[in-house]
Amino acid sequence: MSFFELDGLTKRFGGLVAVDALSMSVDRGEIVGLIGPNGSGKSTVFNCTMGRYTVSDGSIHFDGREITDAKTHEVVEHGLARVSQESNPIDAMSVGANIKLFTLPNSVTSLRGGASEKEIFRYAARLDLENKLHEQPDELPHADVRRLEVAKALATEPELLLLDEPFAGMNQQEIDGLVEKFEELRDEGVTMIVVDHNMGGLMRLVDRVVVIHNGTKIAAGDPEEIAENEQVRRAYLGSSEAM
Amino acid sequence: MSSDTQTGGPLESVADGYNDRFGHLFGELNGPQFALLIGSLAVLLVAPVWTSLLGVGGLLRTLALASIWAILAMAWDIQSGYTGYISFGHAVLSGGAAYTTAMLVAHVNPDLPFLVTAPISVLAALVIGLVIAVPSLRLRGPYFSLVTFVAGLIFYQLTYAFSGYTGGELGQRVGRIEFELAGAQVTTFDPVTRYYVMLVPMLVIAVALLYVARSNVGMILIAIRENEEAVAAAGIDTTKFKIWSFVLSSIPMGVGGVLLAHFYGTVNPLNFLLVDRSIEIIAMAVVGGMSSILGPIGGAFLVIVLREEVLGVFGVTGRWVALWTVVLLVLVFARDGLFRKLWHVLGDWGRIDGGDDE
Amino acid sequence: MLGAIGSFLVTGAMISAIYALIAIGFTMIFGVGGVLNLAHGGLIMLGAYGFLVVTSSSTVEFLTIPPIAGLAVAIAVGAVASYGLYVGLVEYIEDNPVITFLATLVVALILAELAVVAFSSSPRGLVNLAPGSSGGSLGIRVTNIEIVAFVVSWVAIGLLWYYVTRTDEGRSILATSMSQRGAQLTGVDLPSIKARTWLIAGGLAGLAGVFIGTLQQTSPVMWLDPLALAFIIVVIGGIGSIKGSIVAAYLIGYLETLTVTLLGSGFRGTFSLVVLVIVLLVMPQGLYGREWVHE
Amino acid sequence: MTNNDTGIPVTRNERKATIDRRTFLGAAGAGAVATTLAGCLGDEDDLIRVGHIGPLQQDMGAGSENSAQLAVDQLNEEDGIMDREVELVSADSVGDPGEALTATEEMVEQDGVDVIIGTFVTEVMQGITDYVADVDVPFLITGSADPVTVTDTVAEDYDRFKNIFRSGPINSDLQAEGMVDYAEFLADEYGWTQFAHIADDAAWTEPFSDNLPGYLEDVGLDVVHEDRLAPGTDDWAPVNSDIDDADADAVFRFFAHNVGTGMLVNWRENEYEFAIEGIHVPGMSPEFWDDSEGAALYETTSQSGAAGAADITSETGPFVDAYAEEYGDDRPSLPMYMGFNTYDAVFVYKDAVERAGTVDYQADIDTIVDELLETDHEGAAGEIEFYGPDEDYPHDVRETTDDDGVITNFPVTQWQDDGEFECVYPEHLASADHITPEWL
Repeated sequence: MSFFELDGLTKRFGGLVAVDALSMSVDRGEIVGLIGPNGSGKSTVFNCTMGRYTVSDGSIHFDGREITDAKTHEVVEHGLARVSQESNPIDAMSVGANIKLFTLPNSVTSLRGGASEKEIFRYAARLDLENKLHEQPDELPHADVRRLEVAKALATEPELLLLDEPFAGMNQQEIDGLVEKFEELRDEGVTMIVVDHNMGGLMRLVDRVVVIHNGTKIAAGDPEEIAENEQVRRAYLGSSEAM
Repeated sequence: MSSDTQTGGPLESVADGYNDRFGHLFGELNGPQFALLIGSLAVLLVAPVWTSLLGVGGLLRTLALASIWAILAMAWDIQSGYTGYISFGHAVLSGGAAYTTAMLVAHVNPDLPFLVTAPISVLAALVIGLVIAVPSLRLRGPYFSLVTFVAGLIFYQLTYAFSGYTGGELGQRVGRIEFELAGAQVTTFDPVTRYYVMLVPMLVIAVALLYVARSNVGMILIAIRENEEAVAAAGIDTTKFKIWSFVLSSIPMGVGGVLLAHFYGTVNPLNFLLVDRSIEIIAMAVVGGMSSILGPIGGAFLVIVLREEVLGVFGVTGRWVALWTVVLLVLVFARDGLFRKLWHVLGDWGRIDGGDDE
Repeated sequence: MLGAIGSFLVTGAMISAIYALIAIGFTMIFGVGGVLNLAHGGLIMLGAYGFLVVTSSSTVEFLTIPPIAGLAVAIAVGAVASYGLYVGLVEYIEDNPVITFLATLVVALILAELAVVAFSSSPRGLVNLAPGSSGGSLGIRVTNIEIVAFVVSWVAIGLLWYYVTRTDEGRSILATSMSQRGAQLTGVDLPSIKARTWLIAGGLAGLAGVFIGTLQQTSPVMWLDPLALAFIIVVIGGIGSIKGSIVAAYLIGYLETLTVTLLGSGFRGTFSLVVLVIVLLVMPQGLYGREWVHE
Repeated sequence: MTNNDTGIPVTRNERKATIDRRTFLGAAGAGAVATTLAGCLGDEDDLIRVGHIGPLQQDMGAGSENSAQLAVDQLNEEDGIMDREVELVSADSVGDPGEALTATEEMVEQDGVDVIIGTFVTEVMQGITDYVADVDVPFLITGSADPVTVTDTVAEDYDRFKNIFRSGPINSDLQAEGMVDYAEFLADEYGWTQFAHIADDAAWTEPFSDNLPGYLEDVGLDVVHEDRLAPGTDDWAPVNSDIDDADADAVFRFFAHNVGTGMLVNWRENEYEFAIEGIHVPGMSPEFWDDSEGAALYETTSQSGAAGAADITSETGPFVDAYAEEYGDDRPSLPMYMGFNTYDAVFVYKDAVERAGTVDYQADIDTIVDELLETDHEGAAGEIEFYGPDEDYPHDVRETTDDDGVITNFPVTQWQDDGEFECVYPEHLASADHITPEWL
């Protein structure tokens, strides 16, 4: 069994089928791109994985365990973390505290656990936020807020990182910087699934691409193969989105 | 949490001494804030002396009552203020404890000692808290508030429906607190003893709740209020923590309920379960400043002293009109609470950023 | 037996009509603005006292008008107070539902205490709009005032129905309560719709106050039970659904009548509250409403 | 009010000034401090302080407070008590035992009152008895009628509770007996034989629920329906319909916490064929006619003092006139039953301490108690004598009876046409005949 595996994953909202019997697998150490036009069900796959949505049918396995019906915090405890499309830092807390929150033990009796200041500094430094630990999230520029999201996810020490449009709203220079960080992470052995519209940034990063359209998988393969794939082109054109 | 002290002075150095030793446990303070806390503590601890010197012995009763309400307001705060799940039925918890004491005395054995009835009553508050929390925490925002409000109404009506057990509208007697402490007989017939019997638990609970509030647990509860999904994404079981906040709240609510029962000597729906009582608890916390533990203490003393000693110039009913009007004004114009404002003023004064919990 | 069933059906219908009157305004305000107006019971109380002041010779002597005119005064008092509450207070705080919840409840408490100051805590009776009774036939007794309440309630509901389905102004209220964002996109003036809704809701509350004040009593504590009823009915009927409120009012009216018959009057309100909690937890969208719970 | 011309400063607890005594700290500052110190130091300022407690927001308590003030003013116009001036200290129990206890402690400890008079609700009275017994201050109960008032206290532990007396009304065991006399009167008058019995679900009605049905059966009358109602009942249709279904000729209803307005309206509109008798505390208020918009018509209630409608003794008329002159424009415009008893209690206390020659209850409570037991006072509500320590109801006011053994100090009043409050029973006191609705 692969490190991460979706088997016939299906999610229905009332009559609407958002994800339809999707199967895919990811091996340890891989970076896989998950692409598809808007509304194709990419984020729904992440939401099902993270336990935000209940799965209608099919199963999800991670690291040898079934996590299909696990709650969000259980999924995170198993070593999965997600960087959401929308940034949601807690504005009432400093950057440092936001990171610290992600290191706290899930125990009501642990009053003084969590990362030390040194460790928080290290988590922040991985994304060049070490000088902004005392700032409030709403004072940060957009790119830093996105970086904070990644830093928070990393603070849970994940083995598999789900990146949901990590580059949204960034300029090319910022994207390049972030891609470099992800490559460093890969070198450290973190497995990643990346969703993005920006094929440019993604293609450089990923080992493999899975394309979904209307909730079903229409193609999978190397980035180069996918770029050539006629069906993928049609799917994107049909939704009037450029590659 | 930085304490880059630049202003000197003896006050600051005392405050720094405190910060070094306890700051990480209870939050850091600057000089003026430290002075306010220590000053208030001293005033409360020696209240029997100055009230008697000033010839205002009656004030001691008001301060004892305020201490009990401070317990209730803090207990509400650790649950509602911190998690943002605003309970409008918290009087059910204190009322449940008070009624447990009353029913034990009335229907089991009138001679049950305080040291037996009190723990059972606190336990009852905890059970009621969990019974309310587990189903209702599925709802959010005003819907959660609505369910807790309705829970309050149900308990209120049940005291009438089962008047054979509860004494109905007029309630039941519980009498005074009498127990032995280190060989000495403690009884609340004496006003000074009664004051300390109410004050000491309040201080102990304040320290305990401050300690929890400034810990990981407090941080997680506040994070739940701000963004529950982010907390779940951090691998933290928010349901567990929300229920835990009810546990943290129910126990002091139970203590407050038992003390209030013995303070009044009688437990009845009017003083314990009427919706007004839940709203009073909230009003104290909001007037003082929610999610700060210290704010609700200030709010409780302010509201009780206003109600018992000052607003009476408007008459027995008029004082309530005046009190609720004050609360309404604070709600509209100073949502964050008066004592939080004061705290920030003191903070700016000492030009140190510290002490605040948020 | 036939008499008992007939009596149950008639008693239930009478009380349910008043319950519908209590709940509709509450549900409209929640539907349009997302505000749980806990001062709703206070407005009902204002209506009753308003009626008392203008119709009774024992309050303001030179001001004694016929009860039917008093009914109009009660509606006006409720409507104006409700409108004033919105533009004077709620409009500034409605962004925070919890503060609004608390503030409107505090307003209700202030109104109740003011009623004690102005009228003492002793309950008052109201001049009867329609003295006498009809009945005895089939062993069912109904007082005329109950029949009037029943008819007036349905007339009010009919007028409201006409307003929200047949007039442009009214339709914008209905549209807003179905989807605030949708209505905004179509360019309606949200603040004025909200203010108008509060006005109508207050008028209905004032009207309900007269009937409750006559059939039960007019007292400073009369705000709480109707408020609890409004909650129950609105939750069961579904938020924002006028139809749901009417159906739920009849469900609760009959349920209470049955409870009183079987368990005694002490359990009248309690049982309904328990039903409310169950509905809220099991079927939070109610009968006809939109979803309550966030995901 | 009145005491300006007696040379005594207006007391801070006057209702009109709306300065409640519990608020003086905030309101009066230094003046209050002085007063309080004086209170602590005892009676060195030579004033005798009469403490009064009752639900001042209700007509019952307000009438009682006014009556106490009237008695104190009248004493000061003469020689006061033991030639010392008298001051009234009045506290609001808010009808709540907890508040009452707080207020009582304050009256005793801060204000240094020499006697406490009042308490309307039994539970309030019970809430303060332990404390009152501990400090030995004479306590004259003037409102609550439950026999437990004395049977649970003075009769249980005489030595501890000996300072507790009830100067009126007669206790509800005796009231239940009086009610049977009245039922027989109705049976004679109208031929009624079937009675219904409904009561507040509260402690004070238990003597009636326990005894009255049995007593009625004993004299050959039928009890066809019995029920207890939760306080705050507001749906009266089923209540009346049940009474009617049982074919009762009259219902004895005992309401203090429930307000019978809704019942009366429903009864009148449906023209139910039974009469409404018994005890209805809200209906004793002179304002009830207006409060109920005339729905009060035909209902009766028993009450001490007969609301001043009958000259029970030679004291009744002058008291009612003096009250009307002083407080006739206030609410309540007549002293309610508690007012009669409170007014009498002030004089009972005065007579006793003057005979004892002391008001110092800490030292001389036994002497004061002995003299209170000797009381034989013609009061506004009737002749006042107390049961002795060894009798069934120690320290309770005795019932008075006529030659046939019928209890006379528990008269019945009825609301009649145009809001006239008439005494209709016992016959020798009656100001008007008992009437029944025209539809009966």
